Amino acid sequence: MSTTKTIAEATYEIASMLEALPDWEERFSAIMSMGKGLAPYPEEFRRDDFLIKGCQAQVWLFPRLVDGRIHFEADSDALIVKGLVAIVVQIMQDRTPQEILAAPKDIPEQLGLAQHLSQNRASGLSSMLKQIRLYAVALSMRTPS
Amino acid sequence: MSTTKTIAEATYEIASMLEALPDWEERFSAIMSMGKGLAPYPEEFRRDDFLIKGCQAQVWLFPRLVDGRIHFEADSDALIVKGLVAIVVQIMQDRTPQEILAAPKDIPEQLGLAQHLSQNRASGLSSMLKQIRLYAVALSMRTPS
Amino acid sequence: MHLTQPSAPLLDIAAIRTEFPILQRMVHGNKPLVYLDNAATTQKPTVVIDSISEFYRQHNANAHRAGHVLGAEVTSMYERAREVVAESIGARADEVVFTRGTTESLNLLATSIGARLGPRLAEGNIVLTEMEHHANIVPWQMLRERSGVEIRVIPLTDDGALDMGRASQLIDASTLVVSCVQVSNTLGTENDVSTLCQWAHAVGAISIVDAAQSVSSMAIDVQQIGCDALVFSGHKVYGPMGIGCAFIRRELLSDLPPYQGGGSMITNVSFDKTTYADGPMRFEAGTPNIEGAVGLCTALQWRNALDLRDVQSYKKMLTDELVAGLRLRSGVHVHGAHHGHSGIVSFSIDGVHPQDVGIMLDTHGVAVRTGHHCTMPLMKRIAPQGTVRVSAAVYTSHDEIAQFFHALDRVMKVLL
Amino acid sequence: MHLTQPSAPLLDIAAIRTEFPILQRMVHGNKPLVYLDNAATTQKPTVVIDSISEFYRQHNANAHRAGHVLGAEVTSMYERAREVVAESIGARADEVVFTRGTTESLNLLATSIGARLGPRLAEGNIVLTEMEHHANIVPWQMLRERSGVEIRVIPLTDDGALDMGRASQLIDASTLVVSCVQVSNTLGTENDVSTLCQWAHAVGAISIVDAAQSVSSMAIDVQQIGCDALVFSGHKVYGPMGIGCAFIRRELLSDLPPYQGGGSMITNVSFDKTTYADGPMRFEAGTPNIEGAVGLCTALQWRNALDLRDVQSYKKMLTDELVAGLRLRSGVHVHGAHHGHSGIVSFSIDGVHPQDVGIMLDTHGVAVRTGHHCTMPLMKRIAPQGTVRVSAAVYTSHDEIAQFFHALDRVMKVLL
Ligand SMILES: Cc1ncc(COP(=O)(O)O)c(C=O)c1O
Ligand SMILES: Cc1ncc(COP(=O)(O)O)c(C=O)c1O
Repeated sequence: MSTTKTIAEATYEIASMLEALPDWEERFSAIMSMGKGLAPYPEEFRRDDFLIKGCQAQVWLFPRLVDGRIHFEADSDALIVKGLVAIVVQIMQDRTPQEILAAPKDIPEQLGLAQHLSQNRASGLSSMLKQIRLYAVALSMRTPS
Repeated sequence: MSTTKTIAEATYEIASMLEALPDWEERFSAIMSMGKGLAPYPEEFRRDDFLIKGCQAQVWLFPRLVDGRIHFEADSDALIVKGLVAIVVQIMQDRTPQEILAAPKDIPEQLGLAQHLSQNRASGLSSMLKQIRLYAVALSMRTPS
Repeated sequence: MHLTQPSAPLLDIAAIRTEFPILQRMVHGNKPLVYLDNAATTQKPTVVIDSISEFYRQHNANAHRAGHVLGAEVTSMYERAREVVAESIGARADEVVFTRGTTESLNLLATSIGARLGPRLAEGNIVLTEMEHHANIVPWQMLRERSGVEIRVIPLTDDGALDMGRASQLIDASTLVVSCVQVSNTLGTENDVSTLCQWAHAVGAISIVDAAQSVSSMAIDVQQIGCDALVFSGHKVYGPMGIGCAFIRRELLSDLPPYQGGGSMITNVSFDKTTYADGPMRFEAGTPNIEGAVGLCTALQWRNALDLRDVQSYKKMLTDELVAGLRLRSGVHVHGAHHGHSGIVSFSIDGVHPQDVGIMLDTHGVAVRTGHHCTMPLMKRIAPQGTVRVSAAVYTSHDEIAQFFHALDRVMKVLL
Repeated sequence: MHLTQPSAPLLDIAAIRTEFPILQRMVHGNKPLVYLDNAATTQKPTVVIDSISEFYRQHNANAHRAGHVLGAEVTSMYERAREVVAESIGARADEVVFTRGTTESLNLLATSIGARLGPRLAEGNIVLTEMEHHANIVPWQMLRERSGVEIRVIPLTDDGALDMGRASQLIDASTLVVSCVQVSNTLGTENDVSTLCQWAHAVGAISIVDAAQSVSSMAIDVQQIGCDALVFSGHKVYGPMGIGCAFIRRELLSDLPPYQGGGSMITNVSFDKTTYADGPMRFEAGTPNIEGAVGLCTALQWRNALDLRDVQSYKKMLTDELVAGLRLRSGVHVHGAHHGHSGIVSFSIDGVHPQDVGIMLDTHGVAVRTGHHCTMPLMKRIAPQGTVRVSAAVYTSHDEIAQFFHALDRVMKVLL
């Protein structure tokens, strides 16, 4: 097992950081900064196959299996949405498919986002997590469990 | 003009007769007797063209222009419905198209039937009166007005 | 009668009745309403009525595309309704399409299946039964007009059951669709739809079940029935008008072309080329009736909270009481012999037109239906003038049945 | 702003607002709801909500075929609703078909007109506009797939109006149908539909008007417009979901084959041959949404009781306020220049994705819509990422517009 934070720890850390901010304006700024921190998305994967369905903005998510762990690249043409996908990626980055599949379903709630962004569905937070699980299922078939 | 009762008088007469009866059972008996009093319907006119649309039971109504007045023959395979068409025919019998067209629209109400037979529509009372008016319109084109 | 309720000890009918405000109504001045037209539409409990008001007072928005708080609430209410429908019939939520009602569901199926089958229609046949509602006849006839498909009809035996012997012959290698009513709205017969579905599958045909009359009292499990599609209306299961469902098994659903075009059912629209959404949304063009879905959801939850076995035994008791009482009266003929727990009983009286009976019962406050019950082919066979149909619901009381018979006796005295 | 209401002295907006219970709602904890998504669906006044409850508490039955007292009441309520719709748009009651909404109305028209035109389709064309809602595009594309009919598109000028010069060329001797939106749900543009209808008639084409967005504030007169058909949804005119209308001019209506098959739309059914009813009922298969019709009737009566000229001047004021306020802000672009009194304004902000704006406005309690608004072809032309759309209704207050701008400024500060 790796020495990095667990999914629960990573989630808690982001939730606490957001929680500590004084208002939603600050939180949105923080979310957008996280988006800006994403590694540049590889242009060769800016293809419709890697668009997440059910998001209004375009959200690309590309998974790659490295030593049994999934590494994600992500991008979006909307700033807050990009921040949201960055948060999700930060929580799920470089984990085994098994870890991802064992992750709790209420990450948006744990992050405090589901309660305050009624856009949970529309912003695609749940679609993003669903897509990550789908990739984990697909990629787990290629790794010993 | 004829010396027979006006439409209003004929309506009032039947309404009073029905009103005087002690209950709806007696009224239904009276309505059915009126149906039984109808002249036998000419078999050659027992055709779909003379069926009234919008009645659940079959109701035949055949008009004939005699000396500028419309004479109706009617029948039904349901007893109460036959009584209702008999009432309508008795009120409208042997009148000029103009008289019929000038008749009030609320004859079912004046008869006290609309209020008590929720079947006004379903029983075809209004369809019968509508058909009589349609015949009057059609036949008035053949008579000097 | 009131003392002999051993099989339904758990249903407190008097308490259930208080949940239906309309049952307090007086008609024709001072006569308590005796509503025995439940096969046409059921009444609504207060929770359903209130869920509609509450929806409009607190949440109303358009679903799916709206990102704001009302939109999110309403979208989850709508999708929750889909889940509740699915749970109620043993399906998956992504197999449930919301429609306006049974009629629209069957039109959707006939049109989309027809488009999918294309040229095979000209060589094939569709098997229906003699007791189908017009909603399960006319859409197929319209398809026949467009395609030349043959329509075959499973006849009835004299006691009002399906002639399963004939059915097994009619369903053959060129059968494309078998569509059958689960409980006849006219006779109350409960059909063995699961056997028909099995036969359909054996020849590779699509099987459809019209559950309009069964859903209010039967536990329905589409896996057990083994059908490819199953349809019903909200308004016949204590829910609002203007909403209904089509369960369409996943493989079939993903294979069918859309029915209506518009918003929500697309992924991309351009004047050159439009692509369609996957899943139930492909069949839900335009603003859905979210109010209706919410009301139906509440209605199904209300239904599901009852023990359906208790509902069935109680309705069986009512049905038996009706059949027995009618058979006691001379000149009265009960149609069919397989009412089960349907609550539906059709009868005729020698020499009496059913409409006369209906008109007169109504003046006593008793609401029944007379006529062809949208099953004209069946009527031509059993009663060309139509029948009088009495239909009870779970809130029908023994007392109301007694009032019906009392009124019927007075009516017969006048008519005979 | 509050002091300058000279043109709408008769509307007491504060009083009107008390009629809409949802306007009292708080969202996201303690923020008053500012509902500016009225083009998606309007909110419902208490009278409409109550008319629905009352319907189910007192009257509910199936219409037309029921002879009992509830059936008679409900049938007259349903037919009364038809008359009120007719009166509200200058039509005759027997020209009004009840549907589920605009989308279903347009599918009905495309399908039935398509069936009527038959082989002529392969040689002819259907003229639409670049600003149509998907509901007025996809049904015609589905018809094109079946028939090969050509679809022609009237383009927009750069300021968001129809290019009437091009329209006059596109409508030609082989045009079979011209179908056009009266008020664009995305741009708010009010189109000169009556000229288009005239041109259609000059070449013998059928003219259709999508009045989904206009009916809530414009006085509509189908005689004056001169259209053959006009469609709208109840839920966009303060009425319930799941109900809408198609006005179909008498001559056209009697000429069109049915759309869906089932109960009520027939005169006689046998497996060999079925005959169809005349009039609107031919297009109303199955149990109608009587609740919806009753609610829509109440909603139209509520609308008709307002002076529509006052409504228009008030909505014009709100629209102008929105447009002016948006134009004041740098980096903000208002789409289109012909909003009139629509209350609908779409805008984009340089370098900002509309969804980010929507997400953030929502946290302030402000409900707007972002995206393609079911007008993808238009979006591809004016704003490929979609727009932010603000849409006001008669109950929108100046105060809410101010709150919207206040929230927008805070959002822009964060985003830019
Ligand atoms: C102009 C226009 N046409 C058609 C529609 C479709 O209406 P509905 O979704 O109610 O069927 C809408 C609304 O969504 C609209 O704004
Ligand atoms: C067996 C059956 N099928 C279909 C229908 C049609 O249902 P709806 O009118 O709700 O579309 C009914 C009821 O009228 C029915 O009883």
